[in-house]
Amino acid sequence: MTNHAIHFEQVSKSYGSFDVVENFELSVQPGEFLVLLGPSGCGKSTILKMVSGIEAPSSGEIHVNGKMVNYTLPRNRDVAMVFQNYALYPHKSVFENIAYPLLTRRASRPSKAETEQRVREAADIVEITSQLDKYPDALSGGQRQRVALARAIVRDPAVFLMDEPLSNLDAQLRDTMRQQLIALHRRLGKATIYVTHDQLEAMTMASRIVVMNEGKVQQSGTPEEVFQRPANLFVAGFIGHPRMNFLTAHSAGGNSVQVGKVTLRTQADAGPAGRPLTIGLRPTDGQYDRAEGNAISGRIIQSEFTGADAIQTLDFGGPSLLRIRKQGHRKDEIGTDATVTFHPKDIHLFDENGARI
Amino acid sequence: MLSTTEHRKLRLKARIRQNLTAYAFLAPALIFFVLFLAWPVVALLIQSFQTGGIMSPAKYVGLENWRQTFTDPLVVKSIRNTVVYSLMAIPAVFIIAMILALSLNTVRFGQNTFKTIIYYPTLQPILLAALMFTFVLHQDFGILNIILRAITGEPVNFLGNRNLALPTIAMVEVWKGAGFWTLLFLAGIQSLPRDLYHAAELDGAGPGRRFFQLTLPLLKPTFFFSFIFATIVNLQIFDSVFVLTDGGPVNATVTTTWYIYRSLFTFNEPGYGATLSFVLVILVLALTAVQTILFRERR
Amino acid sequence: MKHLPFRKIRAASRLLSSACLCGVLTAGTAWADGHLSGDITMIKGPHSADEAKFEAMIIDDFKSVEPNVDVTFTTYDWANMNAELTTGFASGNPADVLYLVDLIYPAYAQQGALHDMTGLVDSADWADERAEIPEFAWALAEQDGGTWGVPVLGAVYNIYINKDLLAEAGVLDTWDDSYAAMMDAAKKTTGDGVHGFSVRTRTGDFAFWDWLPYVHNAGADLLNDDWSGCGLAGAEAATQFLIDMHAAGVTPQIGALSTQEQFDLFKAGKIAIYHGETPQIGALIADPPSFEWDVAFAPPGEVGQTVMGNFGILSMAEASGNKDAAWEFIKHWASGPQVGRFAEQVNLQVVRGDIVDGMFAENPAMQKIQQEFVPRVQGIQPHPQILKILQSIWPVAESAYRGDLNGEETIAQMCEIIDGIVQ
Amino acid sequence: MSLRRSFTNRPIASLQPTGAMMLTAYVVLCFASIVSLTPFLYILSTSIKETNSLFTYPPDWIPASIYWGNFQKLFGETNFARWTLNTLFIGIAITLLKLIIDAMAAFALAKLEFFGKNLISVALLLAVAVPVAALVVPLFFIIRSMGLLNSYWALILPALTNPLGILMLRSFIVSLPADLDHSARLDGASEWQVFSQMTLPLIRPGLVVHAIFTFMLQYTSFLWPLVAIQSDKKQVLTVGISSLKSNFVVDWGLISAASLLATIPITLLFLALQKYFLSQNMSGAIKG
Repeated sequence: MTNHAIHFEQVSKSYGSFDVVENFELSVQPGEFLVLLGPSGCGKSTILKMVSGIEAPSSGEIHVNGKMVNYTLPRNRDVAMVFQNYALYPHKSVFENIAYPLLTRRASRPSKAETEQRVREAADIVEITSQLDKYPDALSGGQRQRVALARAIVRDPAVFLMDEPLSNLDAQLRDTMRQQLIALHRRLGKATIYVTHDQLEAMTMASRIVVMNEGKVQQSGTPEEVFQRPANLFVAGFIGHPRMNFLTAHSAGGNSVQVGKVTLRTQADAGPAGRPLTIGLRPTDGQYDRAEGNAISGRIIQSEFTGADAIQTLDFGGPSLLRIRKQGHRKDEIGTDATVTFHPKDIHLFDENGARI
Repeated sequence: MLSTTEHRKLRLKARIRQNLTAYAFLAPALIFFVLFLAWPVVALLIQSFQTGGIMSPAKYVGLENWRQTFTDPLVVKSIRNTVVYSLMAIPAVFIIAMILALSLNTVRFGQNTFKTIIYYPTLQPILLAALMFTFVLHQDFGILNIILRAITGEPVNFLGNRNLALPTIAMVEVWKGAGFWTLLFLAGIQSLPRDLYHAAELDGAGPGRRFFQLTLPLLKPTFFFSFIFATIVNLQIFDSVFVLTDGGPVNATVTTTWYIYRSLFTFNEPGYGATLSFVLVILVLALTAVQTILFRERR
Repeated sequence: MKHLPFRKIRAASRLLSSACLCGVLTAGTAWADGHLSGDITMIKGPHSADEAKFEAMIIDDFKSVEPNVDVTFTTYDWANMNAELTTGFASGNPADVLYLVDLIYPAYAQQGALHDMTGLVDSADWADERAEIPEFAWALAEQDGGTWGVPVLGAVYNIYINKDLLAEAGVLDTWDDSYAAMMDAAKKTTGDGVHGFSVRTRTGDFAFWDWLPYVHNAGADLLNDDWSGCGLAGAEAATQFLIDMHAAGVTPQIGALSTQEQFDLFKAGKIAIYHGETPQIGALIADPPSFEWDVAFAPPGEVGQTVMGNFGILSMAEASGNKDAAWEFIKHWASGPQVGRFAEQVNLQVVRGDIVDGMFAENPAMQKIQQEFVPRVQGIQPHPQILKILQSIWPVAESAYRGDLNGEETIAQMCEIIDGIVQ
Repeated sequence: MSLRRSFTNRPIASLQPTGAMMLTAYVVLCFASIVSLTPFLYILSTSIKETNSLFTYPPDWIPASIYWGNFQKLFGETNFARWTLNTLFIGIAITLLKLIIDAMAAFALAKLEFFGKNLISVALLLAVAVPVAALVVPLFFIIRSMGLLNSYWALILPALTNPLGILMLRSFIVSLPADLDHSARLDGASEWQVFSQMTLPLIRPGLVVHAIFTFMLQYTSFLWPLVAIQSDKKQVLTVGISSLKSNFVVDWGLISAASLLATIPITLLFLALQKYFLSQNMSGAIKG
């Protein structure tokens, strides 16, 4: 336990009878970049707040660097947090903002020169040195985010907490910042919990993703694991774009399932024949021009152009429509018939309770 | 993991620390609050069962003061006058302040100058306001009567007429108070979201409709605060009555606070004054509560 | 008020102080040997805007007798005198010497706030001085078997007449023969912006002072002889007369003008018969109006012809920590030269008999008031609740003046209120 | 997130007023200005006249020459200068003390969790409705038992109580983004630092409103100083000026001069702070 940067032990948080977080168990290793991913209201921000001390857990223990911090004041927890809205101090200059964490403790207050040096270092890292004399409201969104990062960096904390730090930025800036954050993490090597609802951020940045829903951990694993082997319907639906197709089906015995009139071969064992199942098919896994595999034929009833690809909607007479990504786009395909094939390993099976088979 | 008991102990410690911090911040305000507000209210209640107490020792008289309160016609009259006064002064000052706020909001140049001039009377102690109105209301030299005489030929007896004295007091208070409410309403208007107005204008809503369908409903929180605050302040009307009419003529301007003052200091009856004070506290609390409920329901 | 006749007073003062000195030498009493010390405070309502200046003169003179006593002078606001005095007493640290009018001192005496000065004023070494103050004045300061102060000043509520207006109407010599004659004179002088008659009507202006002489002239008073109930019976006709005056349209708009505003109107020559008070004489002398004026009092009633006046006494707080010095200062203040000079400065009446003759030599109106009016004065009944009585009944009169009630109804309603208070 | 911007004067809400609307508005405002200022012209005119009476017939609106005697008398023979200093001293003392006391309490109510929070909030709300005039007598006894009558403390201490200020500041503090103080706490700030370094600077407009309001309330108060202060040297302006009226002959010139001068300090204060004052909305005080 002492090796973990952050360790959660049966942590729960409830407001009255409403459970926001239930029995949360997790260990974050030093240097790890852990992403908490989930829709809003899933409890991921609450977890950050409990680590930082803004909220107290209802039960369970939180350890930072091997020390139980449940009852420690936020100022003594040695964690730095970057907020979604940056939480810059509007009445202080950029320099004063970054310097603030160094000056709050009289006992450990560095000298003026040292303060200056450390602020400049932190500002250098996030490339904001030229803005030190400005006030926050004179900065752009991206610059503000950098200031917030610098303020977190400057005090050299054991743990970084980031609460949707990029969600207020426009798409382009978000791309840049994402890369810079990865670089920054690599450089500092500090354990980080990063909270987001954006799967792209999670997939690109995380060394480990913890997917949460309704206060519970749905799956924990590397980006590849959660994408390729989603543990349940929620994770499968939440991760991947376009969203996975879910079709009601039943087992046809052994490694085959029956969806409407179509029978598909699967890698996993579907169980005894007749067992009700849900199968998941990623739109990106469908192949148009291959003869082999599980073929599904139907009529193209819609085609949405997205740039390089098109998302086509296929009516194959099954329980629901099927959306498939297709490279290239031709308007006149609407109304024509098409056949799509799926490799058996790309057919995800979920049991009645939504758990992966 | 620590045991539940240990957790409970630690949690209690954290709670105590949290409460100590909060109460350290609250302490100065609480001390003054208890000493100079809560305790005096309790003392009022005690005094209402006593007589004497200022120069001679207090004596317990049971319900005598309360009995007297409910049989004293002047008490009824003072409450009536106070309420009637508020019913005149509050709507008048609100309507005037709203017109002024809308006007200030319309003009482009000189806004600050007008604001300052309109606010100026609010800064004056009512004693000085009353002194000025001695001039303004004078039957021969007062500007009001100079104008009225030019129109009707007869000066108006503002403070001597039983039916006009209370409205005249209200007029002085409106003169003094309009600036305050104007600025309050103006601040309210200016903090309304601009987009809504653009949208309304695109929808073809004229200034009148924009005012009644957007401005007024959006200012509801401001009005709520204003009504409560105005009620509390106006039900305590004292200074202008004291200076301008001293309750006359024929008790037409006797207000509750004026009567409290008279009982305490002119008649040396602190017990009776305390009883009346308590009646006033209850009256103000009741009216404020009614207003709060009405506003909450409509919201 | 520019040229006050100080010369005579100074002469008298010199005479008197040498007399005092004789007294000291012969009697060897303790009160003037200059051995007193400490601080005392005096509080008084201002009779002039220059009050502080006039008091400083009195205190300076006292300093030469008692160099070790420091006197601080403060004022109370007449309109708030009860609030200020009450809280002063309640604070436990009131002024040592208080100038109190007969309207309010009885309430303080009754509550034990004032020192019973019977022993002091009866002391043998002050007997001569005591004798200069007439018995009627002492009676006003006595209550419940105690003496609550030394009577020093009186304020007479007299009438001012505009002789030009009355002469023009041909009633200058007859207007005060009777109530009917006054009514006639008022009617004849009214017109063209001129009002024949005015009395105060507002409670805040102490309007009852102008009503009470008519009550007294009818042989009535607020309380009956043993103060056990209302004594206003008999004042119905007199009250009806004042109601009629207002109904006759000879007065300014009722309640429109304060004391000062009515006086302004009189000074402008727009009131013929005006009920006022003597300190206004100063303003008439300093800034003479364009007409001949004189002082007067109300015509005779059924029983007599009185003048209203109220009196101020110098009292001592029971809580005073320096009663010796306070008593010394009261004696100084009440002495002929001091009180005489002050009365001249502010146009008030003195109650001492010995200085009356020499006073107001260059102020014939005041002289007339001092010599002819003061003997006719019938003051207030110093009942502890007298102020409450007056302020409680006055709205009834206000209502009557506006034509709501006749004289009988007015007196009946007033009596009901008075009985409710004193019984 | 731009707190700074939201505190400055926003553009006017109603759109491009027509010429007729503009004209009406100017007419209304000019009329209101005349109504506001006319009474002051009376005391201005009276204060520079040598007169014992309020009115001379015929009226003399603008005197031929300015008479300074009233002002000379005011400073030479009355304690006017002293009253002014007292009023300013007491007003400033109350304002500063009340500002810090109320801000601290408002901070606790807005940002901290503690036992009895709801009870205290409700008590404060109720207390707003208690008429202060009704409490004069009990207050008098309390101040007397503390031995503070006739001292500046008698005026200062009870004035620190009015709970409206706490409620108003609380609404300002509540409207501050919570993440600011979370961030400050994580940055190592103690609660006092959060209060003094984060909250106070950010509610400056609210503090200015509160300061003017408190000062004004003190400046115009009459009944309590009348009761609590006996010594003329310790008296405040309102009561002092009122004491210039003797019941017999009123020196209108003197009183007008005093009244005129008495309006100056508060006007200066208002002008200095009006930038903040005029743009603020106090309506948050109770809705919070």
